[in-house]
Amino acid sequence: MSLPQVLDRHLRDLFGSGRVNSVLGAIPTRGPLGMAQLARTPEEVERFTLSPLACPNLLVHLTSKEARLDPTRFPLAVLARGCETRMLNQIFSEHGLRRDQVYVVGLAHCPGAIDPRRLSAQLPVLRGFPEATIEGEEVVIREESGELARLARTELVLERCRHCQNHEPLIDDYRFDLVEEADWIEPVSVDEDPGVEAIDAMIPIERWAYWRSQLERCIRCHACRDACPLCYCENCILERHTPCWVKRSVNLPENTAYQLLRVMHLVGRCTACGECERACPVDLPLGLMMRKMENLVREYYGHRSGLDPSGEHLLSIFDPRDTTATARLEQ
Amino acid sequence: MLIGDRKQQSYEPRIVAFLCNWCAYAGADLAGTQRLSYPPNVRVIRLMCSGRVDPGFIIEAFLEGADGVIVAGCHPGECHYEHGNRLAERRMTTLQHLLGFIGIEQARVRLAWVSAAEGRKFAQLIETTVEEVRALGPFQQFPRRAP
Amino acid sequence: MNNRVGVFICHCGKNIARTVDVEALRKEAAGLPGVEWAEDDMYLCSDPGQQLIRERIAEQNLDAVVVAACSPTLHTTTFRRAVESAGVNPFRLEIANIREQCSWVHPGTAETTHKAAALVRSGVEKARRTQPLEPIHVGLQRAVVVIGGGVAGIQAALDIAEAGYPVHLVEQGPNLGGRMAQLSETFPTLDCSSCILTPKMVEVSHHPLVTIHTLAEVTDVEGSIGNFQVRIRQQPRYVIAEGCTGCGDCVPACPQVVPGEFDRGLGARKAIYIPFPQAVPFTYTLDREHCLNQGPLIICDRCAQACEPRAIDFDQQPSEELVEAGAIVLATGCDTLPLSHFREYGHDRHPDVIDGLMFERLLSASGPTHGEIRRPSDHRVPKSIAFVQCAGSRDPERGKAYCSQICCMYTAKHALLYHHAVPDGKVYIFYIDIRAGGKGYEEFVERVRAEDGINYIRGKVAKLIPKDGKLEVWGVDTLLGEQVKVEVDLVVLATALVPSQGIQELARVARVAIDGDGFLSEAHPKLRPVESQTRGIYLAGTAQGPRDISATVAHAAGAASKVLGLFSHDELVEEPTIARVNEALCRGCSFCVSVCPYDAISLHEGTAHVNETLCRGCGACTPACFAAALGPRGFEDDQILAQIRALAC
Amino acid sequence: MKTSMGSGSTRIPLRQQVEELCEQSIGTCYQCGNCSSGCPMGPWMDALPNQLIRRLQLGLEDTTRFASPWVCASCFACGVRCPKGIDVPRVMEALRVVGLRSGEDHIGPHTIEKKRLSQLPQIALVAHMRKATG
Amino acid sequence: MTSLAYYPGCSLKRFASGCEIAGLEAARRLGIELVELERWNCCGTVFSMSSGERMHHLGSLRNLVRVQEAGYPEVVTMCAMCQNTLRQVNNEVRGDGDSLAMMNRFMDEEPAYRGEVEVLHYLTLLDRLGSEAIAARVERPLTGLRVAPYYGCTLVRPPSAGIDDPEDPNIMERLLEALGAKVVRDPMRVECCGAYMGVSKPGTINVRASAIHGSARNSGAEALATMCPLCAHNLDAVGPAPDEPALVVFYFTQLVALALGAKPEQCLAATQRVDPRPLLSTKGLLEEPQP
Repeated sequence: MSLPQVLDRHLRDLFGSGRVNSVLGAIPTRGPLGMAQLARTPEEVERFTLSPLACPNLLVHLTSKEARLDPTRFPLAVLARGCETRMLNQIFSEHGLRRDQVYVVGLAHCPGAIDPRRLSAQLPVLRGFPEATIEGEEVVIREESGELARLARTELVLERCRHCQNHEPLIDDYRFDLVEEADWIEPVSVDEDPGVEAIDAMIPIERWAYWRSQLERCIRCHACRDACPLCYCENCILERHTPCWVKRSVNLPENTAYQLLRVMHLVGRCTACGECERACPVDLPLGLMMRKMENLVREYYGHRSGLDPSGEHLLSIFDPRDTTATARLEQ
Repeated sequence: MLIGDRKQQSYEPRIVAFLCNWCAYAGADLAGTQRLSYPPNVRVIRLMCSGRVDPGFIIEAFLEGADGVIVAGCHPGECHYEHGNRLAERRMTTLQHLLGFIGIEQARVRLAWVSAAEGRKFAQLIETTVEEVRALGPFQQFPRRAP
Repeated sequence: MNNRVGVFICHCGKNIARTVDVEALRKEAAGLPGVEWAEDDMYLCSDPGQQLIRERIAEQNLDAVVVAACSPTLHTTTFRRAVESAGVNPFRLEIANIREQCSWVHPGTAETTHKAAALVRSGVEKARRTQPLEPIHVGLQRAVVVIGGGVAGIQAALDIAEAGYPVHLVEQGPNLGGRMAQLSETFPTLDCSSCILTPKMVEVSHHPLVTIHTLAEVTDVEGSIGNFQVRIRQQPRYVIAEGCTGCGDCVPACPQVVPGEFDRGLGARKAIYIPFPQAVPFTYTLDREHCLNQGPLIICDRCAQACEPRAIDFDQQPSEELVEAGAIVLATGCDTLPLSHFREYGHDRHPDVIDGLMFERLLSASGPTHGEIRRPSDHRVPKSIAFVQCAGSRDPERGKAYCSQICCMYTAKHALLYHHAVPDGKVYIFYIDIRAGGKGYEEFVERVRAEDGINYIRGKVAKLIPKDGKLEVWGVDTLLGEQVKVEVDLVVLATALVPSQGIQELARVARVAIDGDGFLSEAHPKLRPVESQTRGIYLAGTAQGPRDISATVAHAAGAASKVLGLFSHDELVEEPTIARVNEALCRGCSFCVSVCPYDAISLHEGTAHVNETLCRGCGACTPACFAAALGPRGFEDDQILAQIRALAC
Repeated sequence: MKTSMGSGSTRIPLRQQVEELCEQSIGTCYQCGNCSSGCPMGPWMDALPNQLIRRLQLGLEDTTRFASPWVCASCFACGVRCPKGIDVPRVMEALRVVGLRSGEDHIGPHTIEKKRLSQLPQIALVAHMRKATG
Repeated sequence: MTSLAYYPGCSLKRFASGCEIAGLEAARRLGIELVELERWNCCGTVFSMSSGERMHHLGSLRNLVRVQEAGYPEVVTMCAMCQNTLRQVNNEVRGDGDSLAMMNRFMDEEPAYRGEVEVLHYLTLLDRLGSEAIAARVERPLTGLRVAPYYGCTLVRPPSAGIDDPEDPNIMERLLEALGAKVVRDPMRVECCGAYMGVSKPGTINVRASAIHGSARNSGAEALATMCPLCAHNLDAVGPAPDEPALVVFYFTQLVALALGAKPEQCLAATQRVDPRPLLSTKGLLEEPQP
């Protein structure tokens, strides 16, 4: 289950040449999902896997508090798929990290990443870490005893993969094809987003009823904030006393304020990777808000975060042609 | 206590308005010197520029009991600080859509351009906003204190 | 937090008291947390009112003050002085506007008093959280750069130098003088233009505090009011200024004959030349563009041979100089609409269709015809002239929409001077409306109108047809209602005034605004005509819009007085409500850098730094920063959130 | 010739009717006379173009009495040269249309002798009939 | 041999036939075949300008529909008035979808006009070929012939339908230089010839003609060149007062055909009052072109 030979030797050379101090990748676990792992020595490299089942949240380990407290891990190599390189671009454009601190191993021809929850929902009987491959529009799960299941790709992959526009890495220092060039077929990218469209179709009272039922369940554990590679403020204002934007109590008003402020701080930066929703212990549909805002800024301002490593922040600039609320109101 | 409990009387919407010092605030003053009249539901906070308005202020206003919020600045191209109003436009538009997505009627947050010479327009802005918010009823979504 | 706040409520006579229950408001304010004292008074802005505040501050040991009265735009400074004289920092004063935005616009109901109470509460909450702020003192370079060596630049330079401050006068051309030097006589007094300009030019060239840079351009302006860094690029003159005695021996030696720009192409000059006899500095200039020696290769040195003091140096190189200045005066003057613009008058086909400035050169004693009016085609004295007013002015469709103000006057002058030179000459002036609003102007025009042989015909000229050596003018007399066709020897177009060449580039470099027609935009058309919208940069003369010489001199003197006002302080005192960065919280994400309209924020080793002289305190950077690491003093987040809480309930 | 300013006729005022027909704002003309000075048919006009526009500005109803619009060759010289951008030929056309709509034709095929009819090219006849008949 | 749709217009078939014959011949020699539309009708000159007179534009619109039916992207016309009317109608319907829709509905039996046809004047077509290409094909250069181009009004005004600058056009000057003629730039070349006023007020045309001929003669011209049948009629057939000398009035196409080597009979139709032959013979332009 270890890395292909070519990639394995390349990563070891990176250590050997002193180009990097550590390599960030995914390793299999006992269950049908992967876990982020920071390899500090060449030997640990062989524990990595490229299985579509093992696609944990890697990039948070670049900007998290631990990363800031452990500068020795840089320069760091990361095995990054297309969507992850888009997030890297956004981090570079915000000077969260310098480009020279990260050696990007671009994983090209990415067929998608399997959502462990969706997989275990469809195959409750699954045990251990099976061998899983994505061939075209199908996911094939195999065990020693042979093929266990063949399921539809769009049913199993992460939400971000269903809408993915970046099957190829945007930036890379080294490129490795996950699927051979010969049998690479561009996966189908789905435009409709039933979750968001359902809410858009509602009238305000229904919408609030839906979100009220969700936000009441929030326990303010900050998992969503801590899982987001873009939330790396020293002293987050959602926790600050003076001035106090959000009070400590866990109730609907404060929870709503908390989520609204968090989303407003991510508008124009978030790449809708969905890690906040994945990390939420009470399964709040946070991804809906993120994808709604990503669609909005694209539709209104033609902005897609993470495409230009030196891009300006959406809310720091303006364009005279902005079609906005005021323009419509004034008509 | 002087502050009557609003709910007993007929519902009078509470509107918080962030006015930019050079244009909207001066427009409001002009409405005063012209002795126009408009409903007293609006409470004004003076800022140097509409670009200073943080989306968090709007959320705080709703939390603290406001039923509607107005952000008024200079007309595009006339901002005293060149483009503060253009920045406010993007911030307020994105906030309006986020609030709308979770069920806050977009008419509760209103962005408008009022120049220092438009006293009458300011008075009309207040009247229409108060009427629209009155039609929407009190803000019940997530006030800190029950309305 | 300041917990000894004093609230002072003003009746403003009846203006507030009529609809706001001041007594109830006072009781309400007295009960607010943090409020130590609450009082009301008939007229707080009066001296007794101020005295009352001073006494209460001392008596009750107050640490912050809220004045509930009229709009802050009226008396903020007066109340700040009163508070300061009683020992409280002036920025611990907050004004609640309960007149323009409350008592005047609402009926006398309880709800109006509730609103007033809320506004007072909001004022108190903010006052409790104000920090003592000291105005920011910024060093001030007491030197000025005046760009443009015409009469406007000279006047501004002289006024400022007379007050004892160094001036750098930067002129694009080889010599000072600008448009005025090209004129013959001036209206309405018919003073000879060079007779009144030359003394000023000499005075400015000898003034110890004025450094003159000719053949020089400003290529870059950095910094802000009080501390500009101006880069001046000096083009080579190829004549050593100190050496040249102005003897002119080099001119006959030079083989290259070139059309003279100063004479608007009517006269010729040599490659080495001086534009006019009274030029200041009186140094010759070698125009390498037309000189036989192109580039480093020297094939003809006749002028050098003829130059006895050996003052000609073909190898001079352009040089640059960085000048520190506290203020800049833009006096770049104006130009006229090019004649090629008038296709229906066929200028490019007929040399005898000229513009007003060319006619001035014909009238000028130092001009190509030494003051004799001779037409360019065959140098004969014209027996009849047609003057066409509003050529390109008041013509939104094909020219400029505005009126150039001076053409009615200089055309009348031209007609009079021509009448003196050629008494039996016939003059036709085609006009729409004569505009002679200055002092003695209307009288001057009436005097010209009365001369025999000068005919004022009200109607615009449609076309000029060259016809056997003359020009047939297709006009109309709208007063008679008849078409008029006149054959004349010479046609003078009173062309529209337009901004001078290169103003666009200079405005971009100096970051000043220009209006739709290319003139420099003033801060306020009525109240601040000599200031640009950029602090520290002032406007003088026709660069800001068409005006005659007397208005230009007054305008330039106005600009100079603004500069002197600025320099009268030993340092700049800036409003302290500018942004301040909390380095600990700053993530170095540079979102604030791109948002600032004044480029006042820059990144130093990964943290934001605010340039205190550039920041104007607009606060646009604060919402852009998620870490809430910076904000304008006086409008901090905690103050505004407290105000929201006070108002929203 | 007594001229009455905007007499109380029931028809919509002439100026408004002309402005609707030619979609030009008569008020912007500041009577500079540029249209009249360059008009090739000026010598045969009983009122120059700028005078007609002046009469329309004053709302004089008898402006349609003038023959100038019928001498206008719609050669567009005035339209191109007007500093205020008024399409003067369209104003003249509007005056003609007002005249035509009140039933008076300004040329009739019967009024031209047979011999000349044969000499005139169709382009002249068609153009003139189109302009001068309702 | 490129082929383009050609709309002749009424006058070129009878009164100004000289212009058409020479124009078609010259085009052929320049490798352009002008294919006359099978069905065409009057262009409805002069374009009626007042609002609400849409029905007067139907004539032109039908012609544009014919061109659209024939599948040509462009239509060439030689007559200045046809070009002006067709282009003004084309501009108007393109700019105003509602009026196009209304007129399409009104012409219910005709296919709807989509607004894609370009109206091209013969001179613009030659100008597009470029002076070098034309000069290369000249067999009988018009050396020594002093010609004053005369544009009139509808070729250059209003600007939205003009083929060159309304005050200072140069298109005919460029072409004449390519043909080797001596160009005379006369300031009266854009002043009106009196147009259709000759029908109701004949006297006006003589006055206008004498002004135009006088000015051209004054500028040293021997002949005028125009592309408008009405100007040709007014300047040649009517001409200045009988006692005044009158210049020869060519159709521009006649000069082009002559220079490209066509036989004189082909391009000099008999309708010209002032016979051009004496002038041409003095310039040696009637002989066969030397190879």
